[in-house]
Amino acid sequence: MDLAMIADSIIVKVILSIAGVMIVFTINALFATWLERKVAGHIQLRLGPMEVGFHGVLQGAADGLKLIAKEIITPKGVDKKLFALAPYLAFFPTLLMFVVIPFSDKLQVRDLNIGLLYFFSISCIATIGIFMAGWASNNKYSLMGAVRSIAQSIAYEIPIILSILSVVIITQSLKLSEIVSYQSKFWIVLVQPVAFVVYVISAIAELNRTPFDIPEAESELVAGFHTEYSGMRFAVFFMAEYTNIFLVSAMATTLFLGGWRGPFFPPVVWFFIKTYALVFFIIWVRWAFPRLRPDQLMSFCWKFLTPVALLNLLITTFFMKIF
Amino acid sequence: MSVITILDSFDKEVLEQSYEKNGFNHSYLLRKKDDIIELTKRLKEEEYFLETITAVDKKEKIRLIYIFNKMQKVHRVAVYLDIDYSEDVPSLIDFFKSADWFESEVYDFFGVKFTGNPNLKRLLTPEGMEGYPLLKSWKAEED
Amino acid sequence: MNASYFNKVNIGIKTVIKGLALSISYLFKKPVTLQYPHEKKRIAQRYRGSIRLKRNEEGALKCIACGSCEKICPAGAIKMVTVTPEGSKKKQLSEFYVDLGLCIYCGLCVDTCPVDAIEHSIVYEVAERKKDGLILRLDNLGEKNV
Amino acid sequence: MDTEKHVLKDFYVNMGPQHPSTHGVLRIVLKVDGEKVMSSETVLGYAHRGVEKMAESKTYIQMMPVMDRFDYVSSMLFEWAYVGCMEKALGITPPERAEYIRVIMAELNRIASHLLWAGAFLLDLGAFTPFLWLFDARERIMDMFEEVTGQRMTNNYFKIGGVADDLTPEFFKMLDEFLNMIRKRMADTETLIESIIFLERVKDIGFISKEDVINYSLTGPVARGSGVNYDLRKNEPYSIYTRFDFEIPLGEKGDCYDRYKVRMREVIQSVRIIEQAVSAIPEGPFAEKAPKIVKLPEGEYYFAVETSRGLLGVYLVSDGSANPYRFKLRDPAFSNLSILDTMLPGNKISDVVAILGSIDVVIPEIDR
Repeated sequence: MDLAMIADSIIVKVILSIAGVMIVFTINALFATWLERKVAGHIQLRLGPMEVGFHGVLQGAADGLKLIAKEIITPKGVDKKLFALAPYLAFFPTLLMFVVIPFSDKLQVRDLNIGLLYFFSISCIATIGIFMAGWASNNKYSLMGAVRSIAQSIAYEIPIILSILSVVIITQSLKLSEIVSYQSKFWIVLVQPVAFVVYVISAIAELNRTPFDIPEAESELVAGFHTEYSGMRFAVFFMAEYTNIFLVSAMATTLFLGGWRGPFFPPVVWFFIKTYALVFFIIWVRWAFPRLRPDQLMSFCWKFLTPVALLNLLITTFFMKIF
Repeated sequence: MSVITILDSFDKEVLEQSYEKNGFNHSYLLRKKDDIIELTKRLKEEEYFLETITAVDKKEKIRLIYIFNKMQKVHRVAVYLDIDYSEDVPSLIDFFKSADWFESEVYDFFGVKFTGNPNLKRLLTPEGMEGYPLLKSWKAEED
Repeated sequence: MNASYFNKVNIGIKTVIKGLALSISYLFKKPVTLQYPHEKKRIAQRYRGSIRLKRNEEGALKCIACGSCEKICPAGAIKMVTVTPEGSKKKQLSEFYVDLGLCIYCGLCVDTCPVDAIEHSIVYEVAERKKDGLILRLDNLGEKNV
Repeated sequence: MDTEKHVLKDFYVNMGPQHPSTHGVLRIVLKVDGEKVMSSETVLGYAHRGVEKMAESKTYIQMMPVMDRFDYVSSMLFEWAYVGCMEKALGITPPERAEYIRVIMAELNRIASHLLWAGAFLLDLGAFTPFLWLFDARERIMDMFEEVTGQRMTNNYFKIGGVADDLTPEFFKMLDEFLNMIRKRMADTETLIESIIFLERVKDIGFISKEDVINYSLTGPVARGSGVNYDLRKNEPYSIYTRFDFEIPLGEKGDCYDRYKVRMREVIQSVRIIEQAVSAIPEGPFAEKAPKIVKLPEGEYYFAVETSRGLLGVYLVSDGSANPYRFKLRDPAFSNLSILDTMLPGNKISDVVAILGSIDVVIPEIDR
């Protein structure tokens, strides 16, 4: 058996894929948390973490270690099985979502025909984890956070899907590699700016981040669905959040910003530059605005985002039919 | 109608009053405790507001102090009421909602019951506490 | 759909862009914080830190053991033990305790001292691992005020 | 499982005594229907220390540091009320310079208190950044306090007949720097936070009518937010406030936004007072000679000042001894908070923090 055959065998591919995903995931978890704290710090006239590593780059690792070492507390009266399962149910979909992300022309775990559909279906599973956490915690704040989370995620799925549908209508494909290759001449954001804006806003809402962080609104619901979580279980929720930021940014890059395409640098570098620019934007928004009220959040979605996305879809369809 | 003409119609004792000296433009000791209702009504019509209600343990009796004031220009009226330790006093809650908490506080610390106040409760001290701490006869437990 | 809806959208877009622009401008401002254990703030000369007894030029304590500070301390943090040596009418200080765990750093003892024998140092790092360490005695009254 | 028991009838949420946005140990029992508040009950007393009883066994001087510990964010205003009451009883008038120093310090403290309030209020609404921007400004005030009074929060600076110590040249330098940056910082903060999200959150919720201001004895920015022109600095001028040119900002509708705006504008008015006071401050002694052992003549004394939260009255009854016979604090936040229970029903849970925040309470002051 020669080397090419080994590399081609399915087991090696699986192992390599898993390793690759884990590396990206770990580096992102470290870097995104560091970036968040640094951006927050400097916007607020602070420095952010400075102690562990150069300008605190390893702070995330130190915090992770601390959380692993902590005792896992299971409060009295919780539904023990669901309580233990919930963080992982919120976390594993994020790993599965990596499968279809095209990091470059070759670096993609599986180029599914229905890649786009797959990505957004899997992302919905995380909400179940959040609701499970809220329900199992046997805490009123957690439950309210979970209820809010469900309402929010159902509402914001619609503008997201509508905005990516406009892209799909242009590219005529759900396959992510084809969407990227369609953008060899121009980025889709140039013809679909409205869809891009709607996508980014809805994505922030799907991520439960300020100004849409009502499920964990710390000044109202203490910490929402993860009030009762501590130690590693809390860390898992936390990592899921930062992985999700990366994933929605990566998807926005693929759909709107030409994916891994770009001059001079290798494709992977371009992919990460674009993705982290979006991650930076999402972080920046968080530190600029207060939080919406749940009912305002809903009316913003149903009365503004959804109509805009629908209108955009209609116009796109119209133009595609004509030209 | 000035406050003096209002107060003229009540059975009262005039106490020392000087804004420079003790901060009250007028201080009166009412002889009949039910007069406080009528007086409050009249003062409210004159756009006074209830600044606070408090009490002092005078060893033989409790002296209640109602402080009224005007929003436009300072005109502070202190109305005093001498009562026995276990005597009830009519509540002012019909005129000023703020009397609710002020009276609860006096009840909490002095044990004065205000008839007509439905929310009279231990406001600051813990539930189930015995005795009324601001009475001079109350002694703190040694620890 | 009415005018107020579009008006709101208009205000919304404007204010959001304004807010984003302003917050990014602060990203490049100089941070105002200090990295505490490495950098330390200038402490005002009048700062009321841990208590210490003053000494005169000969190095003897200025305290005349009158007990004013003990009496006025609202928190009861000062305790004074005095002895009257034989043949002398004056009381002398034999032991002086300040419990920094009780001290509220109000400065009344310094104000009340008739001979200016007690003062607040500018030492503010008085944390200890054990409660006993917070009790200053005559022999270590100088320790926390280097 | 006993299903009867598990039928959800009334859903109660206990906000506090340990909750991130009740500003201390306040407890609000909310009966909710989904997100909507049906009724609420405020429970006080978690920080009750019995100070009024304690005062009866402390001397007048020993009560001075205790005054700092009611409202720890505007402590010097509380000192002023107490010192003013004793000065009234003893018939002492502080010298000119002391009055000016008091005004400067009190207004700085008012700014510090409002800055802290604004930051915490915005934090309740979920905005973290303006909190720290304002804290930077507040920090400079704290540094000035440290320079002059020796302590950052519990200052114990006001004394009978004046103040504890004179202002230093360093203080004026710091004050200059502060006055240069504060207007810009306030404008920046307002630009940042007055986004559509904030306006939607605070406009048209938590109305207080003018009648309710009288009815609930509301004072301070809460009353002024409803358009009631009541500020002791104008209506009952104590000290030298008549000499300064400043305005009393008033709201129109009496909602949370008006109360927020009133406080933000008050900061600028306080800055104006400080600027005038600094340019007019005379030379001279900073304190009158005061007795070492204070005994008030027999009688009762009442003195009120305008703190950052409203009318603060100190009521002292003296029997001629060295301890107060009765010490009573008429504190603004106590009556301001009493309106909360009538304001909450009908609003959403998220509004609870906005409304409570807009009232501005400091619990140790209410619980005493």
